[in-house]
Amino acid sequence: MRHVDKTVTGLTIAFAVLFLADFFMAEWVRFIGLQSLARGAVALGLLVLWRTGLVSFGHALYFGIGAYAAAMLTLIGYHDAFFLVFAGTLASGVLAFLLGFLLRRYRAIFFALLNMAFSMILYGVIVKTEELGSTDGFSLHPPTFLGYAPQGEAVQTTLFIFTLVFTYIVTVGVHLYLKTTLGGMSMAVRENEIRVEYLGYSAEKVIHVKYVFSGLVAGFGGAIMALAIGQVDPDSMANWNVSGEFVFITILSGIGNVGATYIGALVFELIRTYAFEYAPQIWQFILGGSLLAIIMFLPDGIWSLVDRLRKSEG
Amino acid sequence: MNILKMGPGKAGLLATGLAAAVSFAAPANAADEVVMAVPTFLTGAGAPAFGVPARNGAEVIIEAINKGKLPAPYNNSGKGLAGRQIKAVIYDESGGGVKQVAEFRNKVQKQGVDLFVGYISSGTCAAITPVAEELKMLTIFPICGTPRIFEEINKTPKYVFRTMGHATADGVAEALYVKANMPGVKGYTGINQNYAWGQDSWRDFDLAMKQLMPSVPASDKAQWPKIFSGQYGAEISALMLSKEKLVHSSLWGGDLEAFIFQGSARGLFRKKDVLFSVADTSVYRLGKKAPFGSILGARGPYGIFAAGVDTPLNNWFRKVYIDRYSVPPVGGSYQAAQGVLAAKYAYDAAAKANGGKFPNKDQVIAALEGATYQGIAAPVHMNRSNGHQAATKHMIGVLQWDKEAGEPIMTKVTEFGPDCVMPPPGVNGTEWLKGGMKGAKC
Amino acid sequence: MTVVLEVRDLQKTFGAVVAAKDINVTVNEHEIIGIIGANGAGKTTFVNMVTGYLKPTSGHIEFAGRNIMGLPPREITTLGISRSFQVPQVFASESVFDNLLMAYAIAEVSGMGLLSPLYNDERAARVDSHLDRYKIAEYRNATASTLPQGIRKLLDIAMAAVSKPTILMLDEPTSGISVEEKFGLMDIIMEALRQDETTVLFIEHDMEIVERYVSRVLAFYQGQVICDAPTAEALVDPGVREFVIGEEYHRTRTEAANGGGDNHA
Amino acid sequence: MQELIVILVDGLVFSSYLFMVAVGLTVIFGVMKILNVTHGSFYAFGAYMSATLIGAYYKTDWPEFGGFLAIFAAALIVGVFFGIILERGLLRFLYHRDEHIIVLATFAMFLVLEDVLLLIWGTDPYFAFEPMSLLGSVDIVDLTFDVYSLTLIGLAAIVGLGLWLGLTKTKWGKLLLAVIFDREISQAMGINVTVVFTVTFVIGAIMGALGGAYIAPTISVSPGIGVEVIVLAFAVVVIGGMGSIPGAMIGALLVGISRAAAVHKFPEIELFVIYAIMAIVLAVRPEGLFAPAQARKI
Repeated sequence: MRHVDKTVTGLTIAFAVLFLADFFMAEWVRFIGLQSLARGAVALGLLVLWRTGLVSFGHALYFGIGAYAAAMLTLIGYHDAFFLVFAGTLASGVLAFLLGFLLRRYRAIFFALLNMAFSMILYGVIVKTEELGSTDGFSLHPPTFLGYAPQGEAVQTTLFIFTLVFTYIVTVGVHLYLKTTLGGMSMAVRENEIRVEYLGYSAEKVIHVKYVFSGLVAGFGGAIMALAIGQVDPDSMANWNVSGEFVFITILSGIGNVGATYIGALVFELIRTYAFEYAPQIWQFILGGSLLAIIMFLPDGIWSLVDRLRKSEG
Repeated sequence: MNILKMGPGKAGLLATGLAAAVSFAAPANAADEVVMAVPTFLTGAGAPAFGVPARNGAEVIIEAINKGKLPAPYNNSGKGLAGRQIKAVIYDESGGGVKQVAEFRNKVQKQGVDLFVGYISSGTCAAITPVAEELKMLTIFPICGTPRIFEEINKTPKYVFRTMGHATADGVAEALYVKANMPGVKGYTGINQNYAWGQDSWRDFDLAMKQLMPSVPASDKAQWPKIFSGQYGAEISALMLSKEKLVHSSLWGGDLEAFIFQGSARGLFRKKDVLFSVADTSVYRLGKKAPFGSILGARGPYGIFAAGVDTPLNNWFRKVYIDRYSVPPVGGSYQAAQGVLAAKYAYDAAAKANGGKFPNKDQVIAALEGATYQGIAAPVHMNRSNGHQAATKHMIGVLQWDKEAGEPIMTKVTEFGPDCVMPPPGVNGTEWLKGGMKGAKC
Repeated sequence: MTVVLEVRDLQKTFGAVVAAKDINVTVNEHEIIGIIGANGAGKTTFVNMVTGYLKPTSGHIEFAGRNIMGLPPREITTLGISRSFQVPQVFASESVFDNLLMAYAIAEVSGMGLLSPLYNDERAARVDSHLDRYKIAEYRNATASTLPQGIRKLLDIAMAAVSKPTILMLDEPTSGISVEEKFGLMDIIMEALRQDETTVLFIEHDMEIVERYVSRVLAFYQGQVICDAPTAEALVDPGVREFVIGEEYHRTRTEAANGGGDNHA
Repeated sequence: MQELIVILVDGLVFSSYLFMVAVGLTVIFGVMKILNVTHGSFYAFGAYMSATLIGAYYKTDWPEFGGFLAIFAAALIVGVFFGIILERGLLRFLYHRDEHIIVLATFAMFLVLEDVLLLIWGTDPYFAFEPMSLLGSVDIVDLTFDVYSLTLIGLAAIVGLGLWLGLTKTKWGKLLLAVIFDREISQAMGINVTVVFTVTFVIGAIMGALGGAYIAPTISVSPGIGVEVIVLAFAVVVIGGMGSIPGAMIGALLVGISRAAAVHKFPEIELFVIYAIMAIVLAVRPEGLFAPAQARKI
């Protein structure tokens, strides 16, 4: 703590390397990278919840709100990425703040499922809204960046840098936050709510804060995803299995380190991409099998590999 | 886990390493091949109704192209696309638009695909269109219903083509058929899946009916079952209790088949006249359980409607297909084959214009724009949306059982010309419908 | 003597079951009070009501001049009444140090202060001195779930005492502790609390402990206080002997009369 | 009046369908506290197996009504086979893990089984309408209903009653209730929780498979049918109170009848009915309508 924070150093190096690599990366790698950053951000929110002992099977709700809020703003003529992502993040945050008053009363599987119920209501609303293309969704124009309007590949290059900068800020922010008293209360609430109450703080308030935070980053991820793909649709953004994928990534990553969520998201994308390419008939089999293997043999996620490595070194 | 001891930041390094590792996997395709990606539903509910028949149709035609065995009018065009063999990359369209966009980029940037012939769902096509244009990738949609592709998403396409009519044509042909054959109809209701295709189908049929038969009211209780629900007991009751005799339905696949089983058991098809816009996907499979006497469409001159078309190409296609897959080709098979033929036509025509040399992408596109080429069962006119959207004739009829042949056949078939059911070039389908279908040549 | 806690006509019913009835208790500053009674007599219900875990059906609880009835535990804790538990409530998978660090942090900061780092050297020093006072420094880095029962009880009480409460209520501090350890444990607790000048109410079954540490006894029977008197008096009260002590206390001890006086501040 | 009766009948049929789809899930959750996503696979495998056996049966010239036996045989085969394989081969290694991890493991298993299903049966749909045709139709308030769908009401009633009686009146059921109430104490009392878990999981799997097997004759047995019932079953179980059999019944009735009313009165909102009920019930009664008693831990 008094020394240099290794995680912050590592994140800074990694993001700097990715920043430079942006100009050399194959397009499809950058695209996978963008998606991994977007999904990783959602997993980061879930990580914070998970440390509090809560799992949500409905965070596609906030992912979807973030994506749709950003996409709908393009329909009325706003194209600036800063504004769209800010608006998407905020919209999700506001919804999480409101629903938080209800959800903070719930724990365990009820928390997980109530989230799912809300996400399915959003799904239903989108499907029912023909103006938004129902299940087809709709596409977005490429974003502009404070007046700069890139064309062609430059859109993705710029978006990648944009995303990198913001995910860096968010991730380092989360890392530092987890070391504050409020951040540390995640552990306290997970371990013993009664004790937290009798130490003089409200466990529900702690949960509410974490919930709003997880909603904010999920909305951020959704908005980024909408810009990266250039398309929103309910099946890819608000359906229950999308929520399942986020939990999948969180498990894959482990909750040991904030940076791990992006690695988890990347590994997830790679498994899916290669399964799709080499085994198009049984890609679900491979995806499910990988998840099972992680659960059985790497119970603390990919990050535990790093821990093991470090132990064997030291 | 000790909250005071966060791990070091190797996360990023690991990520960078992984990214670097995969980015070196460069595409390796032979120079004398054309890599054709063929996305279609291989899993999920879309597979049996559309995806697999489409794959089969594409496979039959690709194999024949590679061997140079296509009958007339393609019998003298040599092997492959302008002499190069097609390397087909068939993959799954499941998972929604976002995932398919990601996969599209992978195929283009990682696997070095030369062109796409595929996509069935309107949602995927809508999602793919902007990306295909951005990546300048020749993409032929053989199926996809939604008119929005070239009416909203990209009004001036350069790289994206669709080789069959869109959903507006279905609604118009159906309404025209009702007007001609059921003049006494007093009202109509519907049962459509509660998703984009179902909503579009009902809207277009409803708009066309309001123009063609303005005095016939639509029910305000059209049914909207959730897609893939499979349970239609209450909906069937509601339909049977409704006063409207005509029922419009764009159900397909498993939902359609379940609806037919449950409806037949309750006499729905005896009591109501049901108009199915895409039921050809299931007629052969249902055999004697099909709802005979119902009105059927196949989104054009495909599947069961093409059964009697006596041309060398069609006869050959049906024979090879049936020999190979033991079932007759349905709409999806025809449409996918028609999409692949567009590539065949365009590459060959472009090579010819290029003095016999293998054409570049722009030459292929130029050859296909505005062209008329021979589909399996009918000519395809690429004369809408700057020559990127096809118009074909459309057919509606009544399904009956042919005792002698022992198979279902279409009777009382009406043919509608391409300019009768498709909005004229440059006109938005919905506005065309609302404006009284001006310029239709029927 | 200053009155710190005044309970009047406290009542709690669960459906048809009366868990507490007509409870009237006045607690003075610096008192050490033992709460005795058979299982199910209403002792823990009483503690639960005062500390806000259970909402009384009716009555009045006045603490430091204000009515605290119906407030949630966290507010009552903030006002100055803490408690420990019969089953220790600790952060089981964390170290003893981290348990106390969190307790200190919650006691020390609020509002935006929550966003200051959990760990700082000054706070760590306070945690370590607290560990010393409760004689658990040797377990500093042990995970709470691995601690022996007695140490876990100490940790539980130490966490409750972090905020230097005006009143600390201990729910059976010696239950589950071997006879040999009991007095040592109580000595540690009472010495630490004496330094903080904390008023203590504790639930106890062991009359030897009661005699030794307590100046006044509240005896519960069927949800009611049947005796509220100085220890020596209470232990010879016929009602208490019949309904509370029963077979628990067979021996007669001549020195019983001046039990808890030694530890009185 | 006619409409009201029709809504009631439609509602009862759909409720019975929901109950059959959900009951296996609630049995497993009630005893093992596992939210079993693989339930969707049991349903799908039950349906495919049923369609296959019915198809094979009607190729013989055995008595027509024997086709019904094929349905139950399919449920038994699928339930016992997958129940044992999954519980012994996978889940028992995860009992000490977090409940969410177990949900994810069953989700993973579901993905795997989706493709296994395709590998075995391919993408072409299977039809097994013979049992449905066999029973014909009947008129109620001048409206024709098919008898097969109506028998679903009877089946749901029998299954519900049977499970309820089995739980409350038999020795085995009482053991189960003990395990439900407190796993550790049951273990300490000498109840073999391992066996109880395996048997429960197999029963739950049979119930899931039976749902699919019995529905098979009314639908097109095709890819993707499993995924549809998962969310449906979750919703019913959550509404009724997770782990409660009467709860599943009430939840199914509530959703089924509301949905039938929506279809007849406001078809536009059909899509929302189930989630709206779920959200409302959870907001008012977080543990569902019939939450089973829990042992207090503190």
